[in-house]
Amino acid sequence: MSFDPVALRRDFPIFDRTIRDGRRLVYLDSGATSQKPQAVMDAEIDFYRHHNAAVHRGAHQLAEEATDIYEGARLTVAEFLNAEEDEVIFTKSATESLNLVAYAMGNAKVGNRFHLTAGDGIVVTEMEHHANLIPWQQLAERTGALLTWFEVTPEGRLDLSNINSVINEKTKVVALTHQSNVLGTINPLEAIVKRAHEVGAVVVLDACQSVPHMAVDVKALDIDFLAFSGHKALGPTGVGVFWGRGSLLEELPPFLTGGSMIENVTMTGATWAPAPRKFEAGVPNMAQAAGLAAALKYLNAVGLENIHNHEIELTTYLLNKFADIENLRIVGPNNIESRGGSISFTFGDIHPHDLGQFLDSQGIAVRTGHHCAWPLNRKMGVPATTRASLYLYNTHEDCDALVQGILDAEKYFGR
Amino acid sequence: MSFDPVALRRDFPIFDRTIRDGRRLVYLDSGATSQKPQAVMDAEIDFYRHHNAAVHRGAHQLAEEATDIYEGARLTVAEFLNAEEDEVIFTKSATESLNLVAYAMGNAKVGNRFHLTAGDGIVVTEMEHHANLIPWQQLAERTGALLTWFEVTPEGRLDLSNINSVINEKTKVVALTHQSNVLGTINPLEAIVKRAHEVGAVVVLDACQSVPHMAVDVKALDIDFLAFSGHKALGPTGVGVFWGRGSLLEELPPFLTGGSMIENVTMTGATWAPAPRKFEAGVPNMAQAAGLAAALKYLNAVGLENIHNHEIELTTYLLNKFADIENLRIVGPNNIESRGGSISFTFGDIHPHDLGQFLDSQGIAVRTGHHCAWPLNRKMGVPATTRASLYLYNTHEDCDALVQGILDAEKYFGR
Amino acid sequence: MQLDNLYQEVILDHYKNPQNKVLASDNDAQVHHVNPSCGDEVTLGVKLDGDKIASINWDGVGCSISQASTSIMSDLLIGKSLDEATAISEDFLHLMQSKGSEEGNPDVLEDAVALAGVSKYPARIKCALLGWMAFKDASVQAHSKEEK
Amino acid sequence: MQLDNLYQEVILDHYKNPQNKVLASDNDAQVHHVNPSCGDEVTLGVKLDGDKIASINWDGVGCSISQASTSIMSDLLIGKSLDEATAISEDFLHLMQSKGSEEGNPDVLEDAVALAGVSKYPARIKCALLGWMAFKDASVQAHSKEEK
Ligand SMILES: Cc1ncc(COP(=O)(O)O)c(C=O)c1O
Ligand SMILES: Cc1ncc(COP(=O)(O)O)c(C=O)c1O
Repeated sequence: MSFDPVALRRDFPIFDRTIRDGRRLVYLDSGATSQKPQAVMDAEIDFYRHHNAAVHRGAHQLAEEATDIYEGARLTVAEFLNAEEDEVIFTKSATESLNLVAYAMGNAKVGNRFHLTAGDGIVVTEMEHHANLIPWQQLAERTGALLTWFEVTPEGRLDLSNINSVINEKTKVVALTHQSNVLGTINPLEAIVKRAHEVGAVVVLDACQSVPHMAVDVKALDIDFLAFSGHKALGPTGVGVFWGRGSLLEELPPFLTGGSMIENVTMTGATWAPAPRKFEAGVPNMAQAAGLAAALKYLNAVGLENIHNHEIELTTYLLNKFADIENLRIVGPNNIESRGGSISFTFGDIHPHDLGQFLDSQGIAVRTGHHCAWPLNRKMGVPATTRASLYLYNTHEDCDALVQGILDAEKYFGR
Repeated sequence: MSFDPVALRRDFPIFDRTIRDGRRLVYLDSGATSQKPQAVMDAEIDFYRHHNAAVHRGAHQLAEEATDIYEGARLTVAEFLNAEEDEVIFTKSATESLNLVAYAMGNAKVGNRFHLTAGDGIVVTEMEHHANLIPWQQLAERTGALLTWFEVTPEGRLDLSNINSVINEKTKVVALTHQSNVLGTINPLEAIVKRAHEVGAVVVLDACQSVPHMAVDVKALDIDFLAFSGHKALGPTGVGVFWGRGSLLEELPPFLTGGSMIENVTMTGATWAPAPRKFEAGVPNMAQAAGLAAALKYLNAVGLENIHNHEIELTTYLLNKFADIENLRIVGPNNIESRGGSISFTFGDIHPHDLGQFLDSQGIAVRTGHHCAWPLNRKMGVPATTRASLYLYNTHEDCDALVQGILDAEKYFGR
Repeated sequence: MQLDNLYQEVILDHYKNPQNKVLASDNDAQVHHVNPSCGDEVTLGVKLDGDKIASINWDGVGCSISQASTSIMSDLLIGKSLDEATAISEDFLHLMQSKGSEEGNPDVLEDAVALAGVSKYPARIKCALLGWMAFKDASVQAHSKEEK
Repeated sequence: MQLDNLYQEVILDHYKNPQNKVLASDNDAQVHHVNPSCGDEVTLGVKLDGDKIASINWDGVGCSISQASTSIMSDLLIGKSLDEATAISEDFLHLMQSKGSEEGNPDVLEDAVALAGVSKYPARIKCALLGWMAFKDASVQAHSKEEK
């Protein structure tokens, strides 16, 4: 199958609509959330129309069918990540997944390998999304552990020069993003994972911006925990994934407690079911899990390598065009080496909000602001940026529209 | 409008399907999850097809529309509960809502009114769902607070005879269910709320089984926090509501941390946005919030009083029929006084699993087991029960099918 | 009726007259297992005679499937060697996972083939396995105790 | 073009030549406000002369709307009484919430009516209000200090 984004767009009903006075929708905000193919909506609706019942809880036919669909979705996610079925936990979002692991560690008692005390270390990076920063700040505060971080270079790369002192014998957790949602930088995991495991620390990967865009194999990466959001991967809102190495999930205490995650309950205490149940309290987001499975199947059918190559091609194209625009400063790597299709930039003294508003008037959707990575913005010396983020349905035409929009904005605000 | 469940059923596409060898679907498991009207599916799909974007985060038209829909859904929920808009927080489920308040209290520091220490008291009841029991057990364990409870009488009512000693000067939280998902009992809140407030405790209401079935007015009830699940109220899976009194939400620390819930973030710390944002980290379940709003509008259009009356009528009808079946023991109140349409029972020595399986073969969906209220089951002296739970789309025909099914099961297993 | 595949005569017989359902006091190991999704419980003891299973005895509450399956299992495995018991248990597990595509070998599983129909009812498989899992657990404990 | 409603000439003028954008050192109160969804920041000081606003001075980074709105506000409110300023601020808030249905009273709001177009862009209303909210906060602080 040759890759044809124009043909793919037909699978996404939203592209039938227009923006502001009948303009074509140029959607360059997939880093915030992706659009959804019809197949994903169909999977959610099929669940409600034909199989809706509470999973694991009924001995009737609807409950059996619902359970089959839900557990089938778990298998699809597991295969997508090259993980084991029982290692996949459905959450509501990557934010919940990351809070899950941080809170669960906070619940670990003395003797448990995840128990943290004053003196222990938690390592993050300066390019983390708030979702992979604040939960660790909070965990550090609750346990007395010390939060330290890898710095970011002016080019927008991790500075690993001091890796052996940042990750040291005290380190218990290293949490970092696979791909920066601001800079587009894809982080080199091998050295970090190796060093982390050397000192007995676990590696938590925020894969929000990688899983939708390139093949992620948890076994090959040799990481310990991973989080991503369905809605950025063509899936429904309201569903995320938390993956953990099986042996570690056994020891990790639960986070949310309630129905279906227990082994036994009395008025004074409870014991837990094995993973994944232990981490899925309550009636789960069944229709959304079904929708996410449909999304991952869609991505597989298109081919993650095709998608990745397409994004690399468009990113290269845009980076080249941007290089020719005076006063446009790319915040992040300005070459295609180890970077994905999130391009943040500033443009002269037109504030990103104003630029974004002008682009919107042309039908072009970008994101402006600090992109939930405020410390990174400060480090890069920019209060805010404009970000264009690409996905499988974007075309050269979209890129050209953006470039033209930027040039027109200059005229508009220069008047 | 006269209330006609047969006409209403046409709004629920699942009733077009059949069960096991072409039998009519008799769905008596709404206590676990309700079926969905077409309007709810349409609202979710409309969001994805026409308005999908990350709320609060973009200055483009789709983001504006998505924000309008999402905030509009919040307003719908607020009006439904007679609450203020900023008091409504979207979660993934009641389970998350209840964990939210328990964990958030656990996060309260010295000086905060929610800060708990050894000696403080948390009060629950023996009829709680695991979702409103285990989070409090865990909070008690983390803080050293003492967990105590109201007992349940053999008739399945709360024993409030010792209310003034159970809720005492040490009590900080009273968490209880509005309506038992097993017994059907509707709890008398007035005395409990009055006593709780007298000693300065807050009241957390698990309204999972009441909000879908009768008008719940948080101001009239004078409670402090409330939780319910969308999926039991005709809404989508993957969405729940946490409501809190505005002044209390100001003081309650956040639970999940991450994007969109912050005021300022540095590498070493963060400050929080005001409620509801403070409690909604990450890109929210936007399509599901839209679906929930559609569900509540549907309930309003049918009329909660009509629904409540209909359920009372069917429950009375079933209780009467059940009274005539030998060896059938109702677990819970056997009269209609202060009870809803969840009827749990045992039947001779046919184990609930076997009864449920037989009923399933007749197209009748009930739930069997401990219904996530294991301590209550033990208290009532039954390892498991069969539960029929009614909703607006059930009919006398459904009740008759259940009664016939029970009688036929006796023949089947007696062979 | 389709349901008759599930509730075979043999199953109802064992349910009404469960075998070995009296806990002994001199077991080498005794375990308590529950099915948390429904509350079924079984307490099961094992006594070994060298490598041979001298006794399986149990008590419990639960549905006809869990009770009959435990009863059938105890009848079937008493007198077998631990290795034989393991092989039979694996055969039974395999049958339960067959989604109705297999009938089970009566030479190996004897009465337990009557449980083949359970494999078509995913929610009931755990019921059928409850006693078997308890046996597995108890026999491993009993064996390791003997080795010491 | 529709966008011209948002970016009126007056706004771009104030953006390019912001008024009172030099922080004074002798304010009665000074506050720092941010718009957490985009990172816009304003530091704003107020000096009172009895009941009269003697000075509003500020510094900040942000988009044309937040900068121009703060500049316009400072021009408009300096010299007014606290009560007048409150009334004008309420008028402005009302205009921002009007979803494009109102034009604003130029007798009261003067240059600030140029911001009427913002009310059609919900994501920008917070930009337009940033400076006004900072003023409200600072003036309350300054007033309560004076009362002591
Ligand atoms: C009374 C009660 N509380 C809490 C819950 C938990 O709701 P959910 O599983 O949707 O989170 C339920 C339903 O399972 C319930 O019936
Ligand atoms: C890198 C990264 N991490 C975490 C998140 C949080 O994801 P969500 O908001 O879906 O929970 C996002 C997206 O907002 C992201 O880009």
